[in-house]
Amino acid sequence: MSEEKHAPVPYRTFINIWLALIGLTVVTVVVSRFDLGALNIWVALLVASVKSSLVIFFFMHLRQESKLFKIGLLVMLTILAIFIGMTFFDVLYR
Amino acid sequence: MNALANNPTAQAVDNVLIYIFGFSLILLLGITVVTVWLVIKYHRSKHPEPTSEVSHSILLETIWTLLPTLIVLTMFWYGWTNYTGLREVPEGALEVKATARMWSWTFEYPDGQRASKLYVPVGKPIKVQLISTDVLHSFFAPAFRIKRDTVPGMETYIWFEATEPGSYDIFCAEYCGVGHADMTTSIEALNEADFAAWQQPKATGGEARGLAVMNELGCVGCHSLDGSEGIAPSLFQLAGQKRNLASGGEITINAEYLKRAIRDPNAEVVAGYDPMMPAYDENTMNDADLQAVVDYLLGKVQKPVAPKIDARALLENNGCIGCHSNDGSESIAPTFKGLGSRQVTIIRDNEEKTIKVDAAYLRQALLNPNKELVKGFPAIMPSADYLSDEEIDALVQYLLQQ
Amino acid sequence: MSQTSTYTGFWKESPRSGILGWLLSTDHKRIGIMYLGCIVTMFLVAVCLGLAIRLELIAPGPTIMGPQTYNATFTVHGIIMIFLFIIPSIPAAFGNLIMPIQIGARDVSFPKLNLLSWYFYVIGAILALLAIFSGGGAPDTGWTFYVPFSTQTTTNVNLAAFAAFMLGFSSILTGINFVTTIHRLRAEGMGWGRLPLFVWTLYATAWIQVLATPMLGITLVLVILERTFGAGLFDAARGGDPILFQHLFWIYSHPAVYIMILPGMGVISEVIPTFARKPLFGYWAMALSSLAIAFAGSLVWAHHMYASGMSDFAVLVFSFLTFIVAIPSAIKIFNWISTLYKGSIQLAPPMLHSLAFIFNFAIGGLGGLALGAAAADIHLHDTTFVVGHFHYTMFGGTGFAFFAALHYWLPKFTGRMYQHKPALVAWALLFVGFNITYMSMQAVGIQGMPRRYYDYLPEFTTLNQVATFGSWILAVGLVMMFVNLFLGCRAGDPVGKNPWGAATLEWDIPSPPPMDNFGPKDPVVSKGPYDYKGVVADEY
Amino acid sequence: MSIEHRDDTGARFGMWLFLYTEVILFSGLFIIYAVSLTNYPAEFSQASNKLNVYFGGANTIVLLTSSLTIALAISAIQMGRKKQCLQLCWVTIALAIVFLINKYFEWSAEISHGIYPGSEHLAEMGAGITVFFNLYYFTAGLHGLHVLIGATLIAVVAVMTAKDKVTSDRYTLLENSALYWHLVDLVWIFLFPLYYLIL
Repeated sequence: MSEEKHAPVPYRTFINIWLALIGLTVVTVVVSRFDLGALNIWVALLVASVKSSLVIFFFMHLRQESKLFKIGLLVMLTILAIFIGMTFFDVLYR
Repeated sequence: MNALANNPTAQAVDNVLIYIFGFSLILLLGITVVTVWLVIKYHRSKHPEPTSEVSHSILLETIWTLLPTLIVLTMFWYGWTNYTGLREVPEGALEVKATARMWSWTFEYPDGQRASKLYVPVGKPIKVQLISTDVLHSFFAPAFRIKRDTVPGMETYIWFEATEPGSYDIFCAEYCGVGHADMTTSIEALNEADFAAWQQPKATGGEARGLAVMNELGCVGCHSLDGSEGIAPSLFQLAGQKRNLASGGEITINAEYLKRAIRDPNAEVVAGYDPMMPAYDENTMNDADLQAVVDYLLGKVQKPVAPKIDARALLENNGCIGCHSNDGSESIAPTFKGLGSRQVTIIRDNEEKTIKVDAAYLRQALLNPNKELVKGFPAIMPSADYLSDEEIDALVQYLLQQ
Repeated sequence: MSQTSTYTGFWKESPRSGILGWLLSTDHKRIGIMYLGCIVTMFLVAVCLGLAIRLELIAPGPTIMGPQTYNATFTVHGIIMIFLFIIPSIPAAFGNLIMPIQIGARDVSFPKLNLLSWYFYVIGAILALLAIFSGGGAPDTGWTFYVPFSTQTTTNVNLAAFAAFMLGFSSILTGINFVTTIHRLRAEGMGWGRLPLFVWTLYATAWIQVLATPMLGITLVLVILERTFGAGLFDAARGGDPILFQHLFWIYSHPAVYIMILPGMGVISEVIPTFARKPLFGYWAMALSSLAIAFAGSLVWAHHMYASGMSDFAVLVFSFLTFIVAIPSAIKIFNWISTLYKGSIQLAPPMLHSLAFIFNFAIGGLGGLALGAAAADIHLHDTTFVVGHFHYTMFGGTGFAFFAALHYWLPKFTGRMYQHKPALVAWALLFVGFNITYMSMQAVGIQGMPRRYYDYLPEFTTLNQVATFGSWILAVGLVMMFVNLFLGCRAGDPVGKNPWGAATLEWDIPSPPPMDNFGPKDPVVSKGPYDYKGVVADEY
Repeated sequence: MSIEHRDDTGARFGMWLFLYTEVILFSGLFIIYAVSLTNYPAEFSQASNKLNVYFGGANTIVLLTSSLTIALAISAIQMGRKKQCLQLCWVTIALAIVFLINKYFEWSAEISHGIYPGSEHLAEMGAGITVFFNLYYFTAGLHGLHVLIGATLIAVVAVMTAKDKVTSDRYTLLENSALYWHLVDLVWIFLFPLYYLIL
């Protein structure tokens, strides 16, 4: 049983990430003002996914955690995708 | 579960059931026999120490992974292909709209005719469009192995074809509250000629209209017409009666109350009953029908007709009493005594069936007496079809009160 | 009447004495015992309701209760059995008692959270019982809470749904605790390849508890909101979709049946090798098939909905996946049976319950094939066949596994052995009564009797009577079993460390275990869980 | 060895597991959202237009910033800067309060327009729009509840830090509350475009 101690993340890194997040927020608002049809929602989700990855890997220190944490997250996301995706086998073909 | 030979939907389902149950039985027997044999053979009394330390076998495990996989995949495929047969309605099907509500069914035909039983011609595919006005119900006809939920706000369908005449049960299979088990009716499969006759518009007087509406909308599923109390108050002799309300207070039953009780039933509920009756709005029961129902319930239509015909005299004059006694003794025919509250076992389509004696059954017993005989009695009664409609009605009313 | 010693292990050693020593204890064994007490109590309550249902159905028409009471009875029977008995039965009670010891730990990762989870369970239980007697009367929706009926009925659905929500929370906390414990607290030498199968199945179960249960939580909250604010998220008239409720409900509730059955399979995988004195056949196949079942279990929820009005394409996909899930279960059955081959089989009570499990679960599983096939399910769906089927898996499966666990591990935790002869008779009664009851239910379902029917057509009478008759045998068996176990715990002969000659860690420590499980020295594991060489059973 | 021994990694892992359950909890609402969007695309964009992007945008910035400050607070405690850590915690809580006040004004405005679950005005606008707003209220409401819980957690941990119960050597509690707070942020990252930006 190993104890993993994180080295402190420098303030600089966090502030850079924060700037990126603000930038992406502006991007998603601006993009939403153009009518891309059904594409709008996918662009919005894509930007949101990038933002959340930044939060998860940096703010939440996932980058520094062991494999177990990453696999766990992957399992959760897979299950989530299954729950949402497979509901559409019904909804789309009804 | 009636055995229906060569019925398209029943066959499709039965074949899959037999296939899967067959395999299952073989597997279960295999598992059980092997286990019992191993337990006996290697019981500690005979076999004090284990003689093998084999902990796994790739070959064996692969075999018993792949083999079941193949078997179940055939089951899947067979089940799926036969399922598609249940979903694809043949060309030229007769379309009937079924409306489910708590706790009755109404079937509406393309010509606007409505009925509480599903009358269908034999040999013609029927597509039933399913609609619900309140909660989930499910149209389940075991004889045809078909089932589909009715979903509020959505239209679903099933299809079937009756290959021989007869009466087949329809159940509600999706739990829908206190009357769930009472939400039964039947598919009445008629010969083409009978069906054509049934489709003829029937002349209906005021009373019959009120009663017909109540039958169509399934009111009598919960409200009895003979005074027996069920999950809802009986509708027997309502006029002028006083009732306590659940909310306190007392009302006298009159036309206004009855109309309110149909349009907005849960506003003034009779004490002792749950507020669960669905409301019948203008779309389900128009004002004319509402009036007919109320008139019928208050006896306004019935009264001028009833005294004209002396039913008891009719029975005596037509020789009925010769075979049917008035005093409970039974010889060659069932007695009239207590008829209105009796359960009888009848032979319907070569099957025994217990029903409660009601107006519909009595009417048939008078007009077509040997069709559905009470069990244990010979088929010897002549038809009373020479009597007028009014006379038959009077007889039925009279007999129900015995 | 112990003559040999006055040793009482964790029953008496506690920083706090008296009742608070239990209610505030964070010790996994004490919490396990408290769970066990509550669970058995709830089980008996629900059994009584079940007997009442069967008695009502002894004849067509009203017999002992009115239709509204009947509907409430089967609803409460379902809610108690599922949320208060089966889901926590093996994981919360025996998982807490056994799992930490089996992996060589002194407690779970979050002992306080463990106690909190027990309190959530108790609060949930109290709310569920309160729901019966308060508000608009006992809930009458069936345990499935299907909309729109559940949003319209005037009965006490809100409280019942909230109770289920609390119980879900309790289940989640247990799941988080177990996943973390199994990852972090294994003793030295306890590699993944040496985990007893019971731990493997608990691990798989815990993941389902963590990842599926919240879906039930949000669904039930939405039902409550719908009833209080008229939200209309499932109301077709306001743009909602009633079928979507069923998706959300079964997204949890289908995986939940694996929460119920997997730990049971784990128990069987412990008992069978012990009483055959032979390593479990195909260890890795068994371990991995548990994970496979857990994962695949989350792919098949909509097979409860073939007749619901769902799209035909979804029927195709979910039917296919359902048959895939059948395979890991089949592997397990074959492996258990092969473990018997050339073993040295002792038919002690735990073993008999395990063999009954295999038989019952095989019937349940094979019945599941008929329900998974699209065409066959159309006829069988929502009939008493389904009721029979899930009782075969949940009662015949998990229930019998629970009985096996009671007979297997209670001597460890009480230090006393029950009488074997009455245990065998009770087992026989249970097995026979069970099969009579539920086989008749399956048969009458094939004939077309819908489930949740208060009244039925006369042609269904005979089989219903047989089923009711079977339920009486079952009841006698249950009474006999529990009385025998109770007397055994109170005054049975004292047992040593290892009455069965089993090889997992819990049998290496005294019965009952001491408060700190392993004494001052941490255990070091040097052999597999089913390595019986040199293991000798104590006389008792 | 005490029965409750220390396992910081285990504690963090447990917290992650708990966060998974939170994600799944919200995903129930997102499934309904996805299905309803498929059924009523036009109505959803119509309804989305009624929401104020400025309110939503401002709240996004507020939450992202609060996520930054709580992340910085961990770095601070790791480097032993207790005072700075405390300041960052209080800023985070202040931002949480700003978020809630903002939400309060936003909701008040909408409710005064007759848009709230079960309102008649909403029912008149048709099924698709009703579903949108019901979902909006429930999702944002559930999220708001999480903001409240998260802020409380951070406040408790801040007090413990002040009392030196959370130190540069033992700060798992702060880490776990921070993880919870980031989850609140994560949910909003998806909630914002899905409700405010659908056109």
